[in-house]
Amino acid sequence: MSTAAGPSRGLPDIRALLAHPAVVDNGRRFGIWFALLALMVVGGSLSPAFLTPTYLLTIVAQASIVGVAAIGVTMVMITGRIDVSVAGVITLTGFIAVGIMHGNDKNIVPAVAAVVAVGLAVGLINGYLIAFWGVESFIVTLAMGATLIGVAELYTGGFTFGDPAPAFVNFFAWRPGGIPTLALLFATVAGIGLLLVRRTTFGQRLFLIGGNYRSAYLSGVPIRRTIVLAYAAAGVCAAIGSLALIGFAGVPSGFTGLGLEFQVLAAVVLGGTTFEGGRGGIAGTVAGVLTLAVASTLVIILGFPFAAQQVVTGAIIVAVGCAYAASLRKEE
Amino acid sequence: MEEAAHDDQIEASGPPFLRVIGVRKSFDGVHALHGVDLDCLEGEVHALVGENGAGKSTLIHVMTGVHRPDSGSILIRGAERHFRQPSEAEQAGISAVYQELSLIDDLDVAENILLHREPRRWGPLLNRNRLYDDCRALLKDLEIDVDVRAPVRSLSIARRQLVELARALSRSSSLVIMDEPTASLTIAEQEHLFTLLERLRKRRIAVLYVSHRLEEIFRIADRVTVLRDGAKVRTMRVSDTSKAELVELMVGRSLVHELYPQRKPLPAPSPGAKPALEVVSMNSPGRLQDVSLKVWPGEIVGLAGLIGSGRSSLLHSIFGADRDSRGSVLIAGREIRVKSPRQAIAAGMAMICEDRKLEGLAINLTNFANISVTFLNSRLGIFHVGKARSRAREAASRVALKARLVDPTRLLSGGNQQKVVLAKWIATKPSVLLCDEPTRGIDVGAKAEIYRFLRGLADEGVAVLFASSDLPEVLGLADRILVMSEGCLAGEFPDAQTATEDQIMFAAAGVEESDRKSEPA
Amino acid sequence: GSSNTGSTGPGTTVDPAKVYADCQSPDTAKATALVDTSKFKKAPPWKIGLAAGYLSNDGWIAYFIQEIKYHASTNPNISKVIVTDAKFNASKQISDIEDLITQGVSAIIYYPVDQTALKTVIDKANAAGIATIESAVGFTDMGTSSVDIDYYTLPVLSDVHLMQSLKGQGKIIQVLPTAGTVAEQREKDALQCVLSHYPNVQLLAAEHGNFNTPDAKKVAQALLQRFPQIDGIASVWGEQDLGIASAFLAADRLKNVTFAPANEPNGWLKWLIDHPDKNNGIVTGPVTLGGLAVQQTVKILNGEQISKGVFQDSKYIEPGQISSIYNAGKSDSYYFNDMPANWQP
Amino acid sequence: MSLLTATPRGAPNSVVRERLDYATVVRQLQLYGVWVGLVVLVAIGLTAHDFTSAGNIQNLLRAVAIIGIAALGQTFVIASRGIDLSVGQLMGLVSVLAVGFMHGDASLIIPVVCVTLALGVAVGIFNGVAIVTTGIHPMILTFGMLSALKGIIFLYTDRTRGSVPPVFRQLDLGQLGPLPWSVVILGVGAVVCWFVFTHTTFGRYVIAVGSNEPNARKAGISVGRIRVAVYAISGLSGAVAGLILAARLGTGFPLAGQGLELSAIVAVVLGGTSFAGGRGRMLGTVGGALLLVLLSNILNLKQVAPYVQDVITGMIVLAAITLYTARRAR
Ligand SMILES: Nc1ncnc2c1ncn2[C@@H]1O[C@H](COP(=O)(O)OP(=O)(O)OP(=O)(O)O)[C@@H](O)[C@H]1O
Ligand SMILES: Nc1ncnc2c1ncn2[C@@H]1O[C@H](COP(=O)(O)OP(=O)(O)OP(=O)(O)O)[C@@H](O)[C@H]1O
Ligand SMILES: [Mg+2]
Ligand SMILES: [Mg+2]
Repeated sequence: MSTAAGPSRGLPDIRALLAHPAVVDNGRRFGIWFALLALMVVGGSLSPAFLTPTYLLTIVAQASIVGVAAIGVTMVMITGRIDVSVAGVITLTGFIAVGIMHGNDKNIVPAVAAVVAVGLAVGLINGYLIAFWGVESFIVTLAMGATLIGVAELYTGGFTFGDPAPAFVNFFAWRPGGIPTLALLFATVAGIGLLLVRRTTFGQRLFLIGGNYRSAYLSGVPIRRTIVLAYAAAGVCAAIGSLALIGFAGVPSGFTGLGLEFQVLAAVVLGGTTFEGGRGGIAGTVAGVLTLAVASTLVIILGFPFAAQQVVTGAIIVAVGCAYAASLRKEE
Repeated sequence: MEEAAHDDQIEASGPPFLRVIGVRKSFDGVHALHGVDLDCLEGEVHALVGENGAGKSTLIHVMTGVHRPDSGSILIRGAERHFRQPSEAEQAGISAVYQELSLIDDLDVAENILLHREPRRWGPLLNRNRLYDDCRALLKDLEIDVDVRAPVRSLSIARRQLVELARALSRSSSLVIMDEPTASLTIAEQEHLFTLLERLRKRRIAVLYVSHRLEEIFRIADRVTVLRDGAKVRTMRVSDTSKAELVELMVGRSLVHELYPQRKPLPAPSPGAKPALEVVSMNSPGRLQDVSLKVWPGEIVGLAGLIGSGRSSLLHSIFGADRDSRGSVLIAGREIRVKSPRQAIAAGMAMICEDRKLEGLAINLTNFANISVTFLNSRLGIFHVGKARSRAREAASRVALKARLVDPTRLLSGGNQQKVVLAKWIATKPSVLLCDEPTRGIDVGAKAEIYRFLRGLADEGVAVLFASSDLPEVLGLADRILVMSEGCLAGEFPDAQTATEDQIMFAAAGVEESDRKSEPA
Repeated sequence: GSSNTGSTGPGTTVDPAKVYADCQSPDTAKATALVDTSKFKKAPPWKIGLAAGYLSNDGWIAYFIQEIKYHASTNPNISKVIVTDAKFNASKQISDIEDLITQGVSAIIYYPVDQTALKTVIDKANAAGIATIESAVGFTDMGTSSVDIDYYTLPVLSDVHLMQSLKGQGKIIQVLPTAGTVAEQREKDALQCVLSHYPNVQLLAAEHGNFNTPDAKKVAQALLQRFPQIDGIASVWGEQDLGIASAFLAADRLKNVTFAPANEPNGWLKWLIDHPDKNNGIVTGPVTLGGLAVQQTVKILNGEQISKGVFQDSKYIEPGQISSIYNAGKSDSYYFNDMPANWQP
Repeated sequence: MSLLTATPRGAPNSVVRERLDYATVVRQLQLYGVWVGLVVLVAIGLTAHDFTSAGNIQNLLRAVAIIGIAALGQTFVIASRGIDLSVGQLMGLVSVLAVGFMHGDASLIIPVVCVTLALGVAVGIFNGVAIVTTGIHPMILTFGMLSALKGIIFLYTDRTRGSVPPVFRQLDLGQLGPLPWSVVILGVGAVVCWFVFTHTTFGRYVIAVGSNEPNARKAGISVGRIRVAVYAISGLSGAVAGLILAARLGTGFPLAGQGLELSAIVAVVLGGTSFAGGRGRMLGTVGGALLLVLLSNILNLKQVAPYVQDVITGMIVLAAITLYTARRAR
């Protein structure tokens, strides 16, 4: 025939190799891990102590707040929806937790139960509105977050009353075998998340819904129930994140959770879970969370000013997001 | 190839308006076109025929810049052109009515017809008065009766098709491409279209006309090109060929019935027997009117009709996927509540949807995920991957899926994708199988396999109700044929083997038996 | 004022008094100007507007507002306090104050999201005969009067104590409140001035702890990693110090570090009492400022002559004395105050 | 007689599908909800003392201008099925830079205005180009941009800095007849945007792209260019809003733009523009911004405690959005 094309100058082989589906696919799946590795290498070369297990675990513990919340949001985002009410949940449940604990070890169990219950309730409401009423998820969870913060203010009247119980604080200050309990908490929640997403019908359904809502519906997947459950999981994870925040700080967390929703979002997206849904997973999110945590530690270690930290975070999100999106587009 | 093209040319007055040479195009490893040649002469109606999935629409997309060919070239009046966008093809004088409607629902009729060519004032300002006046004049000239200010969202499929037609004809193009323009038109509307085509011919405009209805081609076309499996089979003058020859060229075998499995006469249902599926008085506002039907175990019933006649709506309603519909559904004589596909599945129904990518598959997931979707209902919620995998493997092997379970479905050919859909449904062991265009966009080999498979299921006692726009398929596969028109059942052919395409067409296009006599043959 | 007994270590060649004299708040002089308030004099009952720049930030603000409400309630001439919340949105605070003007309040107490941004609307209020009293975020000569903690003097006091404890030698880090706030700016300036007297003290880094515990802890963890030796912490907010302390504890480097005296959230007091070896005293930034603001407002509404600015003194409290303001029955976020029990949250 | 007027038998197909169903109700709500809301609020407002005073009305209008202008640009973006989260920080950056560059010097006004407007457009173009070329989801891209812009603001200044010349402050304080200049700008902007949206080909193309991108492409519309253009418009409107913010504050406050993007988006949605794209209501957007500001004003005048205000506002937005965007999930 005519014009069989193919410019054969330069590096056709490498390009062909890079465009190979397997390479693209794995690059996408593991790219964030490579980024994490690269950051650690940079960190290690700058500060030898950086790569010590103690310090790395400290970073994991730091990241656990965003991390735990991100696990739940990942499930929501696999279905092609979003949850930005995380900060509202963290703030409200934070007040509830210390309010109930009131510095008394006896109250830990009811406090934790109440916190989880509130997270669950918020998740169920979000999920109900989104799954049964078909409300646009971004805007509704945005409004939900704002309302929850209002409720938190109303509940407290602006005061934080109560304290975390000593045993609670001590538990999170504990490092059994050198591993901070917060890191263990993160690992546990991530592990459960991984199991839920990979090994349960619920997890499988998340992908089916995100992959093609219509076909999932027509194949008898209980769409609404699954979406409601995903939001419930996100609510519970956010509530646990709030406990982690109190554990980390050792004091009432007050309004320090504000703005966390976007950190969570950034971590999930860096981990390869797209807005369109049907892709990604918990492992990627864990990598995304750690990458952001290591990056933000690095910029402090490098002595960058606050402003540069912001710019770097933004640039990472833009760069990784664009690269990921471009690789998906090539596939089409 | 060159010679072939010369042979078929009617007049050799300069280069043809458009010539396509050796065009290839593949999607994710599916070769939609491999080396197609075609030319369109001024003042000529050139028909393009081929089975579902032969590559007709893909060829058109390449000609209009929607897709870029992998290789091959397009010549306009002898000069090679590379269209990167539809707008470039449009500037070169090519306009098209695409098979899938390409209107913008949120704009009104006039805005759609003149989209991107609006009359302007002082640069970018929309001249609304002229927009509506021009459109009104245009529609009047074309004798199409649609309100220019009506939002497209509110129009029926047939009206949208007419608007689409008006849009293509409003461009002063040298080549008008029409991809199955009559698929949703009534007989009267079709006739009208043919007079419009006559006008185009007189104005020495080239027309490329795609249709499944061979009679149409013999009425209006000068030449016809047959595509099969993405390759050109032959181009010839219409006057030099016959319907039988075209069919043979399209299907690629002389004996059509080889494609379709043998039908065994069904035993008459015993007095106490219950139909596998019974639908009583199904209604859906704006879509269905009082449809009742029965399908017996082991029977394959074909649903024929024009596009938009309500076949898909009916299947969706039966399957519980249309919340607005009212009516009863009985499975094996027991009335069931179907308010969602979930309930329908639980009652033993399965449904193969019309558009695989939109409704049937999550193409970015693996075959395993897509097949296992229907049996994810283990009690504890724990997903026994091993068990599920063996079940999926079993289903896949039953449909002879030629792909691994771990492959992303996106990488499969259309036929194999359809087998994935089949596999997920047979894994539920349904007693009633609903199929909407079960062989759309897949190659002949895979089609034959699917026909055999459906027949096999029927022989096992499954009741099959399938909708299809491919009349030979309906005639060849079904035991009994129901025809739909405008949301109602418009006819029944109890024995498919004795029905003819013409009879079905007339019933589908909404012409009463009495009118038919007066229609030109 | 404070009195430092003065150490006699080898590095301390500096007299704290000299540093205090040199690092004078830029605001004190201006604050003494007298203001004639006759045009703001009004017959009671008075309605007082309180335009908050933000409410939901930290415990201190909550107690400060409660103090205002309490002291207003004790004055029979004050009929009502109307609170608005700008939520860190400078533009909304302008609207809020406009709304208060519309409602014809007698005087407006406000703490700005951003001082300068409010200038016009404050002038407008004054022109309408409404007195405006800035409070809590730092002296300004804008408006009728300013009732403040001196955000310059407070860190100077704290920093000098730190330098003295370090005996004029060592490496320190500074943990600042939220970037862009007045307190942050003044703290930076104050430390710079103090450091100029202690050439042997090296400022390793300044990072933001945002007035809160978790952020300060994260920052401290990174700084611990970055610098093998940190001798002192310049942070004047107890809530930040709680996070810093917990990071140092976890890294097992608490013993080598000295904390600058910070302010008095109950949790920090408790921590200091629990860790007497780390107890370096505190410098107060009392929430009773709220009461002072109400007093000043009442003076203005009575048409009395006032001085432009009033400062609630920041006091240094010796390590041994801090138990006097610690309240064991209260939560960590409690601030020592002068309200009766039924006004305590 | 036309061949095509013969009414088909049975004819459910040719019935114009404008039944009074759920979707229609939602559409009506989207069209008129914001105005109904405004009427209700005004009625409540009238019971508040001094609500109708000239001073209060002007305050209201001034407060609307900034959000309203940013929301106008956002309307284009949302109608095209995108979103721009970066516009709040862009406003902050523009205001800080404008104030910093002018530094009280009136002769610099014109160059500074030009430069900052160009900056806004440039940021918008960057957003648009990145979205079009890589296919990244606009929410991610513009969120990254938000972080980056915030950082850039703080690189430039970490404290309140500079002042604007008095003439420039007239943008907020000065009046044309009874209307503050900023409101005049909002009004002109709204009319221009409305006009562009409904009376130019560009507006039609934005709808087409938001409604059905592949079909818009088939019709010959350069989808990429339209997308870049809507983000550029959003950038421009963000820059204009940023300049008014600078005039209103009179100083460069680094945190000034924080969160304003969300208010703008809420205003757009309240105004009836659909997140699903293909539909935009410029005047509704202005109504939405007015609604937000009016709500805050009335709650203030009614002396509702701030915490209660937050809950009420949140609930109203939640309810409105639920009603607006609810469709029958299937
Ligand atoms: N965008 C696409 N992505 C992947 N595959 C495609 C795409 N478009 C077409 N194909 C595949 O290319 C082949 C040819 O399809 P095409 O639509 O051109 O057939 P056709 O002849 O127009 O059929 P019909 O008569 O059903 O309209 C089919 O196998 C189809 O699945
Ligand atoms: N969700 C819907 N809302 C409104 N009208 C609809 C909807 N779905 C289908 N219709 C209309 O109902 C009519 C029947 O459409 P349907 O798709 O069932 O026909 P069909 O015969 O299956 O055609 P096709 O060959 O295109 O599948 C059409 O006019 C269509 O426009
Ligand atoms: Mg086709
Ligand atoms: Mg159909």
